[in-house]
Amino acid sequence: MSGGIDTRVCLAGIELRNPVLGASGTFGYGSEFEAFFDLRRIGGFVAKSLTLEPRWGNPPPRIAEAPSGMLNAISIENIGVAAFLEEKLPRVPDGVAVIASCFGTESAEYAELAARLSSSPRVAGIEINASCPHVKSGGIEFGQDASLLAELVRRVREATRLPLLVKLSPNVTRIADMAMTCEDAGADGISLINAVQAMEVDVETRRPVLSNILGGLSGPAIRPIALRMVWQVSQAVKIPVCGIGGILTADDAVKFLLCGASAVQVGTANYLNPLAALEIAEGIQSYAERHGFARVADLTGALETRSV
Amino acid sequence: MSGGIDTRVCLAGIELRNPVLGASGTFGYGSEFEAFFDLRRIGGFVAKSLTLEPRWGNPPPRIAEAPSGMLNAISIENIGVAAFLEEKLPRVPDGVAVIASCFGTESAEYAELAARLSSSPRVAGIEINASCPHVKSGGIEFGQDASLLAELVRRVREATRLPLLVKLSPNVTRIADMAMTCEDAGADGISLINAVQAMEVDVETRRPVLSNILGGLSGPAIRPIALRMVWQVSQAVKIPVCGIGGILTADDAVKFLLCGASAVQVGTANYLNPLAALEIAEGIQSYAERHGFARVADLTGALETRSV
Amino acid sequence: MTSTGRDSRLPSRIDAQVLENRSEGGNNHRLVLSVPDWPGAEPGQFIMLSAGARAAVERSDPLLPRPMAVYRGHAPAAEPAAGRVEVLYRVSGRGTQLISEALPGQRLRVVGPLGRGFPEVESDASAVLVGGGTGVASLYELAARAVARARTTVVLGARTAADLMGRDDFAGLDIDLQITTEDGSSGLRGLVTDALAPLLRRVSRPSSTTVYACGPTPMMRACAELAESHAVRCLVSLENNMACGFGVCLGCAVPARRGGFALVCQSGPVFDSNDVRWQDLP
Amino acid sequence: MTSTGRDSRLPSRIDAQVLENRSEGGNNHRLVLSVPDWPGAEPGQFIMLSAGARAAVERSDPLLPRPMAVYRGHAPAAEPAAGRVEVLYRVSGRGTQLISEALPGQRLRVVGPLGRGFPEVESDASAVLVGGGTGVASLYELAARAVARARTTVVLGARTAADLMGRDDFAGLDIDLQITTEDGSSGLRGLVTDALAPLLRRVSRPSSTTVYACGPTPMMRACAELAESHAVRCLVSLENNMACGFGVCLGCAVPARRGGFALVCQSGPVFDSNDVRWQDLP
Ligand SMILES: Cc1cc2nc3c(=O)[nH]c(=O)nc-3n(C[C@H](O)[C@H](O)[C@H](O)COP(=O)(O)OP(=O)(O)OC[C@H]3O[C@@H](n4cnc5c(N)ncnc54)[C@H](O)[C@@H]3O)c2cc1C
Ligand SMILES: Cc1cc2nc3c(=O)[nH]c(=O)nc-3n(C[C@H](O)[C@H](O)[C@H](O)COP(=O)(O)OP(=O)(O)OC[C@H]3O[C@@H](n4cnc5c(N)ncnc54)[C@H](O)[C@@H]3O)c2cc1C
Ligand SMILES: Cc1cc2nc3c(=O)[nH]c(=O)nc-3n(C[C@H](O)[C@H](O)[C@H](O)COP(=O)(O)O)c2cc1C
Ligand SMILES: Cc1cc2nc3c(=O)[nH]c(=O)nc-3n(C[C@H](O)[C@H](O)[C@H](O)COP(=O)(O)O)c2cc1C
Ligand code: FES
Ligand code: FES
Repeated sequence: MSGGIDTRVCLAGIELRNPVLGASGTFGYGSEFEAFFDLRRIGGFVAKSLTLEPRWGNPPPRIAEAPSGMLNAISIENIGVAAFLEEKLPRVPDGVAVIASCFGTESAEYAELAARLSSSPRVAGIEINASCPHVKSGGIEFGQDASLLAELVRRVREATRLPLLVKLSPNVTRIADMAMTCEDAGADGISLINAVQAMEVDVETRRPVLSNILGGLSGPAIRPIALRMVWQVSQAVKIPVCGIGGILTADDAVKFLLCGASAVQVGTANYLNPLAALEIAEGIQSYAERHGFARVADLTGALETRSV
Repeated sequence: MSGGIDTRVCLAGIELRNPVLGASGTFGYGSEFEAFFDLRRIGGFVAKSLTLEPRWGNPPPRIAEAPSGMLNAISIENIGVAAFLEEKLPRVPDGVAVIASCFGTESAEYAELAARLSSSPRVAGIEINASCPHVKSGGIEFGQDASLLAELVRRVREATRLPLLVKLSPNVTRIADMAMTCEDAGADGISLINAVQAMEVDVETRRPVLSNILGGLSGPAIRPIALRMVWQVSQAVKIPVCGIGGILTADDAVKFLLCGASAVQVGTANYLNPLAALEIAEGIQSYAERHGFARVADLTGALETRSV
Repeated sequence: MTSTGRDSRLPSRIDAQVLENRSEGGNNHRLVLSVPDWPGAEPGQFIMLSAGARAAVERSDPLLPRPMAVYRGHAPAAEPAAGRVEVLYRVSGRGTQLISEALPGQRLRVVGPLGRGFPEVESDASAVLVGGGTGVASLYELAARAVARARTTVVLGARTAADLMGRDDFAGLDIDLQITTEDGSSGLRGLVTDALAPLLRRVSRPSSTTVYACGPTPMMRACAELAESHAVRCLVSLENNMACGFGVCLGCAVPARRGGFALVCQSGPVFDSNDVRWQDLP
Repeated sequence: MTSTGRDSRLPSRIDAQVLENRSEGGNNHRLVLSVPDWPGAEPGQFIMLSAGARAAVERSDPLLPRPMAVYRGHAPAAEPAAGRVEVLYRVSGRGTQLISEALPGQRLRVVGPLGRGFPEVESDASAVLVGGGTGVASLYELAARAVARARTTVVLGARTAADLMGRDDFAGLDIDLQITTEDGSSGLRGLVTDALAPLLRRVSRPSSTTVYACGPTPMMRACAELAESHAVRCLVSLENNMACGFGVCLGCAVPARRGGFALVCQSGPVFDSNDVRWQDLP
């Protein structure tokens, strides 16, 4: 990506070499991709969501295929924040933006995670994974209830000075309201979307395919839904938006940028093609050059809408 | 479908020869399919949503392809209730259950539609299409607000004695709550899901693909989302559920029945294969026979869930 | 809109077998399908073509079938099993790419014949057929039938010689054939309208002359304007996005001069150019 | 879980070219890929295979690649361009159906080599390899290397003779080959365990004997139990659902005896049967 136009973007105060990040839960702790390419050639990545203690996930089966997508019910299996800081973070090469994703069942857990992660100069930002059911509210996800969400973002905001992204659940009636709630509560940016709640059944065994019954749908199937939400949120908030959902190619990523995203995260595509994030970053640059943009950052919001 | 097991099901008081209906907006007014097969071989169909007056839809482009799906923004183009009753309904052969779908911007319009439709003995039931933005509530869809929805269902309930289905929008936080609202307000059954709000962009022109910017995603892409919602709603209400969303094959339909649906509607699949509804009806029967069910109706809710 | 075509035959869904499917150079391909009992089609009618008999079931992306003109249809009354449908298509996206991968012997889903085609060319009239891009494929049957009844001129245009569709077939007809290419690699350098304009200037009896145009929207609009300025009737065959092809999705709507919309798959694809609200086409 | 295999080579993503792809009767197919610079693989390692170099981009359904054992890998040091990877696979669903349609010359996406394979067979030991169904494909390289170092017996099982994979290749090795089929159409009528049981009864030195099993879960579980009852070590190669194959989706987790889960794609696919919590496998 030497030569050519300026590919740098700024996402909620995080300077990125280019607008492509690996998405949480699909990019491990970064090192898994080093066999495939030099991580410094993409913007960076969001690490697998962390909890205070190490945590095992759901029993198998945890994944299934769906039309143009996949279902997963991993349930935030992770090594815990301590091992992340001590073992994983130091292995990431300098110059790669690492965003740490936090997950908990109460606001206080998120705040403690954010505080501990802020102690490391290698953490470029915090992403709140708001798709966790809040224990005290009978299984309602933080991201599905505006007042729970506001409280969560405020608590984390108090705990860290790092750039703070909130990753929204798409399983809501009005996504723009949720984003505005986060903005008001002090978030620096919005990441969206997380996987869409879904289910698959095996007609031969007459059982749900996933041990957890319900799972999250990701991949190209949800891209038109994600694009709609990114567009709606971009119209509603002033803070930057990071677009996620079904991005397989540079063209897909460009759609999110045009709809208002400042950067994108690549998820499921990494599984099919470990070089996906790199190829998307390079392809966005070519697109911008081919279409006469001076900087990749100028793609953000460049959608032309006819008068309707 | 002569011989073999009993394929009849009862949906909200409507007796169906088998559990397969054509979905509203994908089955025209029925007669379009007569070149392809005898309509009496499926359960029936839900006619294109009707408004009080004839109505043109959105300017083109109205449709686009999406991964394993399609987007549409037709916007309820229809011939109006009078022409439906006079010209279309009489052409449908006897023994085919015709469910009329109603659409309006105020509860009173829906109620008037229901009343007029109830005058015809050929209308087997009413389906409320609740995906219309309510004029007085600033564009919030009836199906996205529990109190608007309750009021709507109550008004229509008062206007008709026909079996009353409410077709829910999937663009909500808790679909089960919406279904319970309908049940409490007097609905006889729940149809779900309608298309998922979505968007597509053309990167060459940098414009939305649809003239309306936003559209509805249908087809296999949304099937796992629809299946999840049907399962959640079936757990939550006692009235019967009609499953809709991405059904292409008999196996797909069986999944919805296992998750609790009493019948299914086939939508986008009709476009690809005008014989889809018929083939699905026949395939469900074979499935039931192969798996030792005495009646197709016994498939409803036959999902086995492991203890979790 | 007034219907321009003759009554269409009843459509059916057919699992047709591929007899031939090969590139004709560039991105143009010729597909020959065996369709027993093919009822025949009027010039300008089309089929919806899926890239497999169980296309969407085995892999649901791309999902929708693609509308394709019946380039040549063959419905031998005596020997129904000998029915054939021929399609000329350009590989331009994911759907046509997939269709191009079908091997002889494989089965493809066909729904058709669909739509209302061109009205019969009046005897002793003059017919000027103008085809651009893939639009050429909608005109062959019309040309083949017109030639016996009317003075027939055919103008075929493309960006470059390699993109020209069906040229040799048209050349085999007893017609006045003119070629235009934008780069001058074959025939006249320019657009089809550069060939149409002088033809229309030479028309002696405008009332018994008809222009039949099929191609990209700007081309058809330009043909319609030219024809109108010479008081010549113009019929166009529109190539819209379609999901179903038989009138149930309402996706193919085209703005109609008399207000509202008309369905291209049902009232068309052939329309009188005066019935189309050209300024509102996307 | 304790790692059983040798250090794996670094994986890469390769657009491999199809040299051969043909049915071997029934649903069994053999795919030979040209993979220049193939680094070689240990017995038991696998690749993730997509049905096209731009598979998910051109058509995103089915979406996920499929894990496939490296049946035979060929990494000639002198001539890197001569690298070959051979895969034996059974067409059993949508992904393998699509792979079976790839024509010679076409490019398929390969990610690999992945996972940790079988540890080297100790010299003068006894090796009993048991393969059922598609599991047979994971054992050929192991058998080929074991034969020079140890007394090697291979039991291959299938439902019926036509389903047997790679039989002729195994027969070409200097091993004791036993076949079982459930319908008796070839070899012993019964399950692989019906052949394994008498073999284990005859074992004289249990401590230097190892069973290597790959196949359906119930088969591997039965092999593990049999081996345990004869105090013989058993290594299994698990065939789990996988999305990525290189440790980032956490989809391939298998319950571990010591608690929690192990990733089949990273700690496996080869495990000591004692490390697997068999009762919690789906
Ligand atoms: C009545 C009629 C007859 C036609 N006859 C021919 C023919 O004989 N030969 C030929 O090559 N082409 C013909 N076309 C055009 C042909 O259908 C499109 O070129 C084709 O659908 C493009 O598909 P794709 O997979 O190559 O493109 P993609 O890029 O995959 O298409 C993307 C999406 O756009 C839609 N789309 C794009 N362009 C068109 C279009 N012009 N019409 C309909 N849908 C479109 C597709 O349905 C799909 O949803 C005809 C169109 C119509 C309406
Ligand atoms: C390490 C390893 C090595 C393997 N080696 C071989 C081999 O050499 N030859 C061979 O024929 N098969 C092998 N398999 C099994 C093979 O991957 C599956 O049979 C194949 O994925 C099934 O795909 P399908 O498209 O035929 O089935 P589908 O029915 O399309 O699969 C449906 C879904 O289930 C998943 N799935 C179903 N069964 C399996 C399975 N057993 N493993 C992983 N995913 C599954 C698919 O990923 C897909 O998501 C191996 C599996 C593993 C894990
Ligand atoms: C297997 C899997 C695991 C995931 N784990 C996480 C996670 O731990 N935290 C999180 O915020 N999102 C997680 N996600 C969601 C992705 O980050 C992303 O939001 C979603 O998959 C949509 O993007 P995609 O379609 O590009 O995959 C996970 C997704 C998958 C498929
Ligand atoms: C082109 C199109 C038009 C539709 N029109 C209507 C409509 O008028 N009324 C309605 O209730 N649903 C309408 N629907 C929604 C379908 O009935 C169905 O709920 C949805 O498409 C999901 O099912 P499917 O995936 O099987 O298509 C329409 C869908 C499509 C694709
Ligand atoms: S293509 Fe569906 S109505 Fe015309
Ligand atoms: S297959 Fe993805 S972690 Fe093992």
